[in-house]
Amino acid sequence: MSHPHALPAPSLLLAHRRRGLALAGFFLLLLLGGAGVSDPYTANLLIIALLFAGLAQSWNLLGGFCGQISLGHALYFGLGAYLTTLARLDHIPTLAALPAAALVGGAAAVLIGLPVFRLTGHHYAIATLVIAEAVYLLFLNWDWVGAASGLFVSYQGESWLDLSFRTSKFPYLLAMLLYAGGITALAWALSAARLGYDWRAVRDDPAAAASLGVGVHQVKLLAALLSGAGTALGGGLYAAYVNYVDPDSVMASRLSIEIALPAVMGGVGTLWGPLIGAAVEVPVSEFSRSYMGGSGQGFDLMVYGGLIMAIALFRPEGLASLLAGLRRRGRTA
Amino acid sequence: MSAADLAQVAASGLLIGLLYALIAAGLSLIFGLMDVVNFAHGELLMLAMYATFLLNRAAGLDPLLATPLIALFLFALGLVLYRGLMARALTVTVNRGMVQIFITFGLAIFLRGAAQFAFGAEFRSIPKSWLANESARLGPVILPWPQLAAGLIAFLAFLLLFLVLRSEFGRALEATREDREAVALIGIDRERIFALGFGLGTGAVGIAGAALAAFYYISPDVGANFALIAYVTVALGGFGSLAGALLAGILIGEVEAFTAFLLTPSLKQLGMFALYVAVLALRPQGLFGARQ
Amino acid sequence: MAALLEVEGVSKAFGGLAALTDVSFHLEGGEILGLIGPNGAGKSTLFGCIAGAIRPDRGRIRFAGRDITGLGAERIARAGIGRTFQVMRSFETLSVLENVLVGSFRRHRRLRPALAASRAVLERTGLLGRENVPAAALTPAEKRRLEIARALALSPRLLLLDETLTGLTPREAEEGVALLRALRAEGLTLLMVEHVMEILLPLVDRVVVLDLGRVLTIGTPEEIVRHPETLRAYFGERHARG
Amino acid sequence: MRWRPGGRVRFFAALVLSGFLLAQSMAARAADAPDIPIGAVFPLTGNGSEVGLDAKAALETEAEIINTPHPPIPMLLGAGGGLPHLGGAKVRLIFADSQNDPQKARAEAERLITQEHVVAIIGSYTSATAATISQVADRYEIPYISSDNSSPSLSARGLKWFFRTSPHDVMFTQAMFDFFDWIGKKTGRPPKSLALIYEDSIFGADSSRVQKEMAAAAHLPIVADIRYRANSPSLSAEAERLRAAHADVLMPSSYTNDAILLMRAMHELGYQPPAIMAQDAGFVQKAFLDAVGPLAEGVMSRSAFALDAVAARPAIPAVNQRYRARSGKDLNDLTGRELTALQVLADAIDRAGSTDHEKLRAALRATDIDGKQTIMPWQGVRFDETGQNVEATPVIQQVIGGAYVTVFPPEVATHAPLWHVGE
Repeated sequence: MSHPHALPAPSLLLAHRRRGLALAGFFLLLLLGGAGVSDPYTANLLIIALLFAGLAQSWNLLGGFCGQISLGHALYFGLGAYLTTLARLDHIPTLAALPAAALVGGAAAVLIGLPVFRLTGHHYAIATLVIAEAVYLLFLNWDWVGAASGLFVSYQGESWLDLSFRTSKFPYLLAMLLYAGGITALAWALSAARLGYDWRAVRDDPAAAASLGVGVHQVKLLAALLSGAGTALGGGLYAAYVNYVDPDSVMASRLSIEIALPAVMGGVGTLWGPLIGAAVEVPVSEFSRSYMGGSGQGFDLMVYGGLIMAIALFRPEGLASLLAGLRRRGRTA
Repeated sequence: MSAADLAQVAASGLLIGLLYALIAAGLSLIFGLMDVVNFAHGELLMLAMYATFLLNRAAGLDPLLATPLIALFLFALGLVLYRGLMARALTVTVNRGMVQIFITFGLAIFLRGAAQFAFGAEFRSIPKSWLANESARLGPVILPWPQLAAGLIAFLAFLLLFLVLRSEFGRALEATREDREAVALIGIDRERIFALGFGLGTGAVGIAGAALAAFYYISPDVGANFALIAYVTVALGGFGSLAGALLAGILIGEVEAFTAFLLTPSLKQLGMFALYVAVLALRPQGLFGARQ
Repeated sequence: MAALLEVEGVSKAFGGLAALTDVSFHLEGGEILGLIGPNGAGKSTLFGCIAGAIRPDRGRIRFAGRDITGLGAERIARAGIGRTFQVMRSFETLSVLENVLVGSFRRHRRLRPALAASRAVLERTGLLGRENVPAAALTPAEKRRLEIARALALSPRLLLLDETLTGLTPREAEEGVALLRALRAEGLTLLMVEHVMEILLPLVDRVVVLDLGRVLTIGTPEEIVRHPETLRAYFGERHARG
Repeated sequence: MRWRPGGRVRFFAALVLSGFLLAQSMAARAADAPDIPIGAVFPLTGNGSEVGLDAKAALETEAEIINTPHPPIPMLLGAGGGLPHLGGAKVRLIFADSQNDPQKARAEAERLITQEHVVAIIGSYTSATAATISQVADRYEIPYISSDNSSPSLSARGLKWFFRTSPHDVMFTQAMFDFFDWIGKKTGRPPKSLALIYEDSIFGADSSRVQKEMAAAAHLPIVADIRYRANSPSLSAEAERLRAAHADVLMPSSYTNDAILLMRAMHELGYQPPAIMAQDAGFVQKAFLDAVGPLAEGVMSRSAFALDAVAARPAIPAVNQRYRARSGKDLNDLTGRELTALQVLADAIDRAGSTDHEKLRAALRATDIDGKQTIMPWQGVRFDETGQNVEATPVIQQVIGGAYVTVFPPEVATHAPLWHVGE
């Protein structure tokens, strides 16, 4: 947690608990608001925003708290999406497939982490980019998973076990709310626990962390495990919602960027960052496509790229730090 | 599967490999100097190709002749980008890792949007370049002139880069690379060296862009195809090593060509990735890189 | 009882340059041992070998009877050896309290006890008032004390101090010496690298003098001051004849 | 990295501009007779937007022909002035941008159905987006008219509300092999070997699978089966492999950029396959013909549309002239199909005499239009129980003198084909 300014010393524990209450309140508000939403388009907007909030928070565990900027998280998203879809095609209920998907995502992240965590900074980022692209290529040519044609799950009636509903949106909204809330709760709990501090110590200075007995390599692998599992879980929920997966929509490198961006824009290594980032970015990009489609050819990309540069240049702490500025007394995680 | 076929594949692999090497050279130079990977490198290549296309359409200038002009244009653009973006990114302390990666990522997205906004999304190509549709023969092996010229230009560019690095400016570049803080003591203006070094890197990409535009299609996304290969080439050759970039580029060109020829072409990039993972495990600093 | 720290025949070369050659010495429990020598004598390399950051080419290092040669910084720290760095390395985005917390979490798994332990250490090192200030905002002197505090949070048995009293005002140095004496009184063993002789010599029980990677001599402060080679190696020709 | 801008990476900061556009679209709604909203989901930004914007122009041209008074055009609903059985009601097209992303296509389809209350949706160019749109349409019981998706699997999923006016890969490939059979008997030089080269996408996978099945049935050996990496920097090695195989007919399935690269790579190796039979897509685009110029001479491609079949389809000149006015290009295989899809849908709405979805579905199932009533060279439009138009018989076209002309089947052909196999 970055602390922009000294405080009249409410204890660290108290500040932590207060932050937890604020987050819980935020998600409760979303639940009440969500329940009232009837129009499918707005519901879809909320569902996608919550999905990417959860994904960005999962990425944040590894990229924000532990400081290992990964550019290949689409790999874990894709694994989760494919595993859940394959399970449903074998009539295994979604709710059973989701934990398995998370496990596979976490295991893959650790497996990749073993050789790759010897690298740091840009070397690490490039390694994640290249490995994710290699696995994307494999799936594109692997006939058992439908190769480029992808996998389609046809609709077999309403079922909570399968998270399959004809047109109602609320169950998905609930699922995404639990997902984003769950990952955020995990991040909140860890931010005041040993692991959370070990991560931030490794992020700030690995050598100093080692000199204090922090197992730098193990701590990174743990971050990868949780981050990979969380991202894969998101992939599984996406598959249950969209019922169609193909390498381009669930594993392309464009997705790795979309998973990381809300955290980068909102504030890397903060609890509110990914939530604020997703809350700003997803609705505006969906809105710009739905109501502006086709006229601004490339214009929206220019604005988008420009905004990222602006955040990186002038406000690296992210949008969350602006919020902290507003709430003078509070300090954001 | 005659010897002539294999020789032909080896030749085309070499020519495209030289281009990969030149594209990677710019990236490696910049990284070696400033420890920063330019994730907009592919988009700079795309800009160079569009510039060549416009020069050809407006002034009928053949890509070959346009190469020096494009190199200068990209060199100047490099200086501007350094002053405007990179200088600031190098001094930031908060979230430094994130900033130094995403600042060039934002630039990449911006440049792509600008290209789409200005030129539209359709594919363009330079129809009547002086060398188009001509081929030289070397025994059974046919060497299409546009690629041959591109390969030769890439090789010349490398010689030029080696010469520059031997020059007085090159030694200052090397000193700055060795110890960024100490150089200020012996009167080297670090900022000027960084700006010129960054410009040199983008200039190299300008040469590659002009050479490529002669035979390859141009679209806002063309940069992405080459960016990934450039990252792998640099990592393989060793960050900051020109000789490494040259060797690794050629190696990847050959591996790709032979994988495509012998195995299923759609997996040809897997050969490159396998090479990358092998180096990662055995020698993380790459073939010629200094220990991290 | 056996010495707390036994260094035997430790040698280390970096690409042909012999940084350390056959260095041996012992450190008794509760003792303060000084380590001096001109620049490039190999002090930092020796420090790195003991703290686990550098793996010696030859030789053995035993701590409390257990062989810790090349065990790695993390396991050596957990074994009970805390260290500070010559170039200060604090966790910039964390507060002073949180910096220390990283250390005290080794001994206390849960947050509440770890917080209590951290505050106790901050009080010992006079940093309690600056608890919530981010480490980046500390003065250099405060940063040095934070390094000590962080290492203490490990409740180590041996503390390696790398020029922690250099560059301080006389008053700050005095406070530093008082703190070290208090720590030693509680049974903590200290190995100090220092340049400032006026501060070091009155504080240490014995001194190891290094030169060009070899142990020149080991002895009490009084002995080494009269030792000719030490004076020449350390203070240059003029003093040797004096 | 294969980084396509078509992703959800979209962001629009100047809300002022969007406010202005919203107001502008509101104003367009003031019409008298209650017009009929029809949704159209195509990639309007990002990769594939070139095709999406062409499709938009084609659909707008057909809407203009149906809605506005003009001298009659000799085709169904060619009289203009709105739908006759619905008091001259006009069709109103509402476009949505899928960005070629299945999840976004799905969200846009749902928005069109629930917010714009469209009576049907036309789409969508890529099969991946068609898969999710048709699924949503089926759940809301709204017809999805596949105007140009050629993947056979789409009509094999038992969806009640899925209709496809255009042929799918099996019918397209059947036309190719019918042509091989016909030209073999006519010239006495039938093709004896084939080479397949296709990109690693759904389009490539579907097209090559059907080609392999039909080649086996026709006992034609495949001497080269090359799946290549889309958008790759070089296809020289692949071209070299084709040269080494020297098959009678090369059958490529590629989009525009790879089509250009492949033709140039083969030419640079001094290799000219005796015949090229393309699966349309990149090979029929204007950008391809401009880029490769003379190299394209003699290239054949299957097509669902024949611009030059004016004798058999008198409506073509007038319709093409209106489309040219709007887009600056001639109608091609994709835009011809998209335009006709709206014609067929509008006719069904007219016959249903209402926008009730069950009545509309019944009217669509009862559709039986003679080919002459459209601009397409097909026998006609009649949907089977899976919603596939079984009378959508494609033609074979060939580049002769720099432009595509129809060479097969004989009844619509305007030129004799150039056939160098076995010379």
